[in-house]
Amino acid sequence: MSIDTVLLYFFVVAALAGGVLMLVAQHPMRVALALIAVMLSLAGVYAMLGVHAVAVFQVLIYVGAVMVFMVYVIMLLDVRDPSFVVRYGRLLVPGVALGTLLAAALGLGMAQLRVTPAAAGVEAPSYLVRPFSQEFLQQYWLHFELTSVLLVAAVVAAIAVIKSGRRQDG
Amino acid sequence: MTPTMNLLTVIVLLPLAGFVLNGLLGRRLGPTFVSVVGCGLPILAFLATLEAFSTLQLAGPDAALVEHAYQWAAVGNQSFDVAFYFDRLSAVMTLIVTGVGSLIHVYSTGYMKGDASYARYFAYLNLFLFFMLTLVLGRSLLVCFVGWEGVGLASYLLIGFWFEDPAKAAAGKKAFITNRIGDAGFLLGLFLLYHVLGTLNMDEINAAFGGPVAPAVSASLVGVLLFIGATGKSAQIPLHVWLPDAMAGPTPVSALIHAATMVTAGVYLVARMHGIYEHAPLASQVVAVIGVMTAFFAATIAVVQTDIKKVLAYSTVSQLGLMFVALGVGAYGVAVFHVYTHAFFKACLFLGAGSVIHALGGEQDIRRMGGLARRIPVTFVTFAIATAAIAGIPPLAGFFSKDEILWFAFASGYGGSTLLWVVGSATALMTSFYMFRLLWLTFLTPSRMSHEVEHHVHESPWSMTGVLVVLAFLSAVGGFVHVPEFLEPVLPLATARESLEHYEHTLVYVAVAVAVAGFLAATWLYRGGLAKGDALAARFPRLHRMLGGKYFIDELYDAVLGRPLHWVSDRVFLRAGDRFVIDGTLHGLAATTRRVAGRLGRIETGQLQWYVTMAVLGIVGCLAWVWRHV
Amino acid sequence: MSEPMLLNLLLWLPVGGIVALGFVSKGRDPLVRSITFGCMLLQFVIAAVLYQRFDGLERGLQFATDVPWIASWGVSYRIGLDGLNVLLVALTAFLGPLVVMGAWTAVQKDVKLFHAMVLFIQFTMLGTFVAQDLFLFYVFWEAMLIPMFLIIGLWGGARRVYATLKFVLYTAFGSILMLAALIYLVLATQDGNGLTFDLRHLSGASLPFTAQVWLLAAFSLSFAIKVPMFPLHTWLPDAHVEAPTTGSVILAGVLLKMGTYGFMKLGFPLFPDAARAMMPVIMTLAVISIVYGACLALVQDDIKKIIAYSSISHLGYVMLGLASLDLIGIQGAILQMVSHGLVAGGLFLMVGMIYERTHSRAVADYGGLARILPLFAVFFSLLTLASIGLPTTSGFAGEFMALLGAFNAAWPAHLAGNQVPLTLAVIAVSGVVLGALYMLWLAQRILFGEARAPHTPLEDLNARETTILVAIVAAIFAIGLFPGEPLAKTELAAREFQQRVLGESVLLGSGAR
Amino acid sequence: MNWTDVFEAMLPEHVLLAGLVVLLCLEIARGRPRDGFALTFVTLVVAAAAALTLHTQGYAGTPFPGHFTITPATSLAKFVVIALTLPVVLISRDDFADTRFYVLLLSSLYGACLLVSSESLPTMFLGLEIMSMPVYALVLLAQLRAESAEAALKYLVMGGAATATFLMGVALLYGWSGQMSTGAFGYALASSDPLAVGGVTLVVAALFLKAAIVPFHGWAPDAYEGASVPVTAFMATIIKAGVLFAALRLFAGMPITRPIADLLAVLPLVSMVWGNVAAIRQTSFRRMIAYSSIAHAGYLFYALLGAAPGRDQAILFYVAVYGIMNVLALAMLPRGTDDARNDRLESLQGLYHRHPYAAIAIAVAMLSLAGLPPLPGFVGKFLIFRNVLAAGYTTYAVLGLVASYLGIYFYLRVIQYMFMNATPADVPANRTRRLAVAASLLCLAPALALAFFPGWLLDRF
Amino acid sequence: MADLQVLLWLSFVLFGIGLVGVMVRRNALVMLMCMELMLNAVILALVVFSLRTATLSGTVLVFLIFVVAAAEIAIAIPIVLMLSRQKRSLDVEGYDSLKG
Repeated sequence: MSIDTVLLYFFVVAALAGGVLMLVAQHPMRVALALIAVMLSLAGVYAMLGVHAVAVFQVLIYVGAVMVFMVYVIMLLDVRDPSFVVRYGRLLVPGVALGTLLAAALGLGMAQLRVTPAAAGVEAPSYLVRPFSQEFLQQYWLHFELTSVLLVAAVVAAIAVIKSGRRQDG
Repeated sequence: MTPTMNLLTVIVLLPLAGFVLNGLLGRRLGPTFVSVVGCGLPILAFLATLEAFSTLQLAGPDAALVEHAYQWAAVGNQSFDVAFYFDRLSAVMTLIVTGVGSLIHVYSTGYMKGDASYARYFAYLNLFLFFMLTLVLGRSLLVCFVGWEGVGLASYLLIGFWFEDPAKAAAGKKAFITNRIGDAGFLLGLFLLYHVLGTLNMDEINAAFGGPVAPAVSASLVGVLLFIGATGKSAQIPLHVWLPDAMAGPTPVSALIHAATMVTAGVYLVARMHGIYEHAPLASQVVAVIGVMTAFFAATIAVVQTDIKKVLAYSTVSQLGLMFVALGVGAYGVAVFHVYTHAFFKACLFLGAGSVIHALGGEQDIRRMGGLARRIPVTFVTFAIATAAIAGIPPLAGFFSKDEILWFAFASGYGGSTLLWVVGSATALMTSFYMFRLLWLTFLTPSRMSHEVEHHVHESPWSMTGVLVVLAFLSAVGGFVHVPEFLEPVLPLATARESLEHYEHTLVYVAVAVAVAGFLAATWLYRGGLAKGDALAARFPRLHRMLGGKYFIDELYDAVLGRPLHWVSDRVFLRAGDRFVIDGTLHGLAATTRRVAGRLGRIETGQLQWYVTMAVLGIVGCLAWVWRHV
Repeated sequence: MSEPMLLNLLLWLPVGGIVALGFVSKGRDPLVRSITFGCMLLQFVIAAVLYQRFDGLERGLQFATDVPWIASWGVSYRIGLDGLNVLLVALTAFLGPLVVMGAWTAVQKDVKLFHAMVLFIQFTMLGTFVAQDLFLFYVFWEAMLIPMFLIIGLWGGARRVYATLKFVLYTAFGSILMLAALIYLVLATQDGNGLTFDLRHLSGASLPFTAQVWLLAAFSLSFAIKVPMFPLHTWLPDAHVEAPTTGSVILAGVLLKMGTYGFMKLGFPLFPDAARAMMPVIMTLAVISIVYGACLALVQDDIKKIIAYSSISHLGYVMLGLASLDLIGIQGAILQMVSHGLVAGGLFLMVGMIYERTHSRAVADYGGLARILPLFAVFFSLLTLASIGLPTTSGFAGEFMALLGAFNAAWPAHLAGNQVPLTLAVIAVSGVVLGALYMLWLAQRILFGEARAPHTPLEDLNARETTILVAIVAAIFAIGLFPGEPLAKTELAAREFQQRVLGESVLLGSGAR
Repeated sequence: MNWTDVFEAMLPEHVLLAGLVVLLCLEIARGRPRDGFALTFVTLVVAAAAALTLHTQGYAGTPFPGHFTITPATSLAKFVVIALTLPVVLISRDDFADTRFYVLLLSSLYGACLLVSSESLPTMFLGLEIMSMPVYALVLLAQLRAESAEAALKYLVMGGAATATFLMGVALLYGWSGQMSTGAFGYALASSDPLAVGGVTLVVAALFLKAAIVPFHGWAPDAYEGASVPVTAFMATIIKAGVLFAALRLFAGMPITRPIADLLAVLPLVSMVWGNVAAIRQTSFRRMIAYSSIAHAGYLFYALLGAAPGRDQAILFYVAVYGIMNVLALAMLPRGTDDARNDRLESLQGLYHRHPYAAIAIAVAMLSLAGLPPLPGFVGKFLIFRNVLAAGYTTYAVLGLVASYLGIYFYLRVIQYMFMNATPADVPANRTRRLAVAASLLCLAPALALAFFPGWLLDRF
Repeated sequence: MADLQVLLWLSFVLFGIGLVGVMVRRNALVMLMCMELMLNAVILALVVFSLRTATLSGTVLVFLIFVVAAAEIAIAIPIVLMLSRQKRSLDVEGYDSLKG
């Protein structure tokens, strides 16, 4: 049992723990931190698997951008809100049951198939940044462009929402 | 068969023209026009009939004139034709219809003078003649049926002529409905004949049944079915109930339709279809029995009636019964003979009664009459003659026909029996009794009229009395024309059983004796007025009530048919069936849908997390299902 | 003008009328009325010409048009006259102008929409009759709901919304299943060269027995609702009572015939084997309808309801005649359809006329009208007599032949030991009595007795109303006295129908096994 | 790769994009209100024309092999989607002052176009997102009523869940086949490998979520009611169309077998019944339309049961007709300051006597949605059930028809309100708006055309 | 090399947890974060499969997901903020003024 494996499993457990923590933590801030933990440990997993590109961007985009934004928002909201003190809605039991059922369904569905790395015959591509970027910009540059459209739309949408929110107040 | 120049069609159409003219223009052009058209055209028809009759005579005894008017409808190779058929039987009937018809039209001009709907009256009367002629002249049962229903309509209209009185309108409806019941039977018989023989022409049907190969249908069944029709039209048990009520109509109508012509249509039909009955002993038996029962019971009722027209009505029913007895025992000619004599004296009686009512300003109850003999002599004399005739006093017309009927009832080789004869004679006895009772109470006994009525009494105009005289004369001498022989070629007579030949004369004497006995009884009871009669009635109260109530047949029918029908229709069909079961189910479904809709609305709680949960539920469900069935 | 064009003109004229109405400015009601009336009249003329030129001895369609419509699934605009529909087309076109005249003064609200709807429904009804393509037929059949929904719902009585929804939902349910069956049928009869909705092709095809039964059941449901046959009739009284006069006339006059026509044109010929098997059921239902309708008419106290239920009873005769599968019976059924169209239509028009004067349809409110409104009474009694099938009226011709047909079918069965048909026939014949009973009772109650009306004085029928009624009565007697003329046009088609349905089965009438 | 090829092939998308950019520049340059309207309208017209010409030329090509493909069919679909947006834009003018609305509209439309001709799952994923994301904002943009934001959130969360589900499905498919092309989905239909089946199921579930099939429909009524009328129209037509076309791309011509067929038969059937029944009791017009759209989504997915060529035909025709009629109905609604009030069904009472034209137009729409001939809705219904029957699902077809029967009632109820009920006393007087009328004409003309000559559209397959 | 099976399961579990969070947590922001968690689970699955199938397109999709996730949050947060201002609360169960 190599050190890699130990680390990998460490990260797996960490991610799992973080997930569970997200459910049980009361204050959104804690939840946010738990989510960050999950993301980081997942990044670790990716790194362990050698998919460095993903690992890097996971940290940069997700933790770096998204979660920071999120934490910021949480901080500027007041804490006396009922949803801060009462954790769960009335659908706790069925919700949990269904969630487990879903995970179980997926898991059991996959039970019999063994997911293993590609057979030795196939030369596995390297997941380093360079080859990845090449692939991306050769095969998927349409999508690359499309993401820009998406982002534009998103930005406009966000602005529109905020503006209309103002209009509503004032 | 000899062709003619559309004479028969003309005969039929003349009254129709009268109907149209009077119906459309009558009200504008006034009573004189109406009277001229209304009487003129029937008389023309009568003359035309004579013309046709002479042609027929030349053509030979068993000849027949046939006229094909037009093809009503054709389906496949089969065709329904409107054709007219004129042999000696139809000749006699046509003569009666047009002849007596014309007379009564004339009479009506006097009787109905000044009535608000004079034109309408004559229009209806002409319409009736039209249909009646269609009935007797029609060659095919279909045409006959057209006339058959048509006369029903006419009688409906005329009975309800004074429709403001609900009772009269109701009477008309009752007549029509009762007839319809009979007609249903008629129709069935007609269908059956058509289905088996493929034709509706009466002559061909008769021929078919007479033919070497018997048709593939039991003659008795057909016979009975047709006879059901006859019972409706000719007011035989059990469908006799309408005729007495029909007296609601104007008296000339009662004379024409409900005495002389229409009610005898049943007799005509059976006689016309004799080809069937000759081969249907069973059916004939039924006819005879029904006939004799009707005759007897009607007579018993007539004995206690106090309404002058009701008495005559029941006597008509009973006479018709006698005719059916004759038909039942195969003496078709004799039946027609009685139709013929009966037409005269019964018409005379009704018109006389009309004259009386006319004189008394509408009074119809014989208990409030009497002593009219001197006040309205012509009416009295004619009425007396007719009474004698119907009572069967020789040598008047009624005597001959009735005597022959009784003789055949007794001796016919085709179902004659002593029992028939006994009951028949009893009927004759009662007939003579109640007729003379009527005569006494109306004309001879001291007056029981209220004062102002008595004051108004006057003899009717010549247009009425003249007609009375003519009819009285006919009912006196009519009997000497021996119709049965005349009809022999077309209507074979049943042969009497040799074993009984020698009774013939005895029976004649018995018949006379019966008539006289009736006369004497009536005289003894009623020449002093009502007292004795009432006393007698008081002696047997229940019997009297029963007879007075006409055996409560109407009430029975209402209880057995009328009310249940309404009850079922209303309670079972309408409330239970339509409203409760059918609509109830539908409304129930609708309500359920709305309730479900409400439930579904409540599922849409507005809780975002619930929506997510539903979705997840869906996903899990899908996955589970798919993986179970993959 | 070429003859097919003539038929197309007849069909599309109402649409033209609607377009024309579109240009009429608001509030010019007289113009609206005259345009509509003009359309109808012209249509009637065209129909008369077509009827005259129609040759009863010629097989197949006449004045036929056949243009591909939706090529990719073999739907085409395929119309034409044949023996089965020629009379109904004539009837529809005949009633058209009368309906408009009848509504001349009665309708004052939303006149334009009203007349547009009347034209629309005329269009759909004619289309249903002349369509020779299953898809086209269904389109017209179903489209008819829309104008009727509005006519009842907008200009109807107090409970009009309930009535009209009931009518539409009832009918739509039937046609939904018919749609399924229709698609199934077309797919099942699909052959090498793709789908087709051509009725000639379809009625030539032969399906397995069970399939036939299911399909016929689906079609029958829809037709039986329209007829209506017991126990699917409860929409009719409500619809009739709540509908405005025009609605009732159209309903009774033409719409109900669409059901019987459907049976005759589609139901039986498309699925002959199943039809033979189901005959006893249909016959029974028909006879039940006859008696049931009559009995219910007996206990109604609303004039319109009485006539409505009488329609149920009369159409029972039609179904009986058809189900007899006897030539005379079929012919009688066709005749009875036309006759009922005239009689019931006329009666409803008359009810409308009196209602316009007194705003009451309750039998109890009237009495002795023969004294107050003599002319009205004359026509009403004439129509009454026609309705009870008195000889010389069209009612008699139809009923007589239908019953005769039923009997012709029943007797052999009886000889063969199957008593059911005979019993039914006998009951049907005695239904005649009931018919007389309720109609005469109605006449007695409103025409006779002492004079009584919601408010007097009432003016008698005016020239316009008289014209309408004269036309109808004339037609009634024309058919009653000379039925041979129309029957000659339908006979060939009737025989083809009979042969198609009977197929090989020789046992006439005992279609049951 | 050939640039001109790319240019021609994606012409409609490019036009939309260009319009979008120009709008943005305008916005940034000087935020003059209303600029957007005319420009957007022109953009849409040009784009539609482009799509139509591509279709009529029978242009076929793959500018981005394995990701993006153009065929006459896809061009036609694009044309339909873009053309449907025209009336929406027309009726939107009164509610939306700023260009943002149009930018969002165009970008969403752009996404829909992507979906129509996407050939790889990533493209489809981006298409879905580009299509839906602006709509989250659109829902609360008008701010005519307080609930808009809530509606937006619900829509967004459900949409997010849908995205996640879709991606998970894609992941499984990818794990099974190792490729990202829509073809993978097609093959997966045939396979019984748990990965494949699971992936297919999740993707289908995601589509159901987006198209609001029971039980994934929770968001639809709230979103429709909360959004403003034009946005509702947009959601009910374009979004649904996009999703359905995406489904067509995925199932492209592949036969559907059990157990997936069960999903595609049962859940749509349920949503037909559910939608039609639940609509009966609604008092808000848009909410009623939402439920009706749930039912119609059911019909649309039903069509997938049919065999390949008829399937596309049916769905395209149905989407077109259904969209036209929805927009028509919503365009003619009485509009005014008080949205919540105008949205009540009661406010329609006696509409015929106030605005006959509007009433008749709405009536036409309702009857067509109810699927009564001679209106085109009937042809659509006919097509779908013909396919279902042809595919041998007789029972399902009959049940579906009966379910569609349930719907008739509430459509008729609207007509009853408009024609048969008296105008309530306090109904807000609102003028008929010229643009709305124009929009309605834009809908009525093709509606009538399709009613009398459905072949015009049908025979293009 | 480690057993990818476990990682796949992990991704499923995280996906489940994310869903549960969306279903049960009352705080709107927490809901959003749970959705992010779901996306992360998907990413994990994609990576696993891209290793399994020895192709890169999976990882490419991951990048697209990053973008989308960011965009989603960018729109979601303002909406939530608006709501919290409107309703004076982040409690999702309070957002039920549209129903029926």
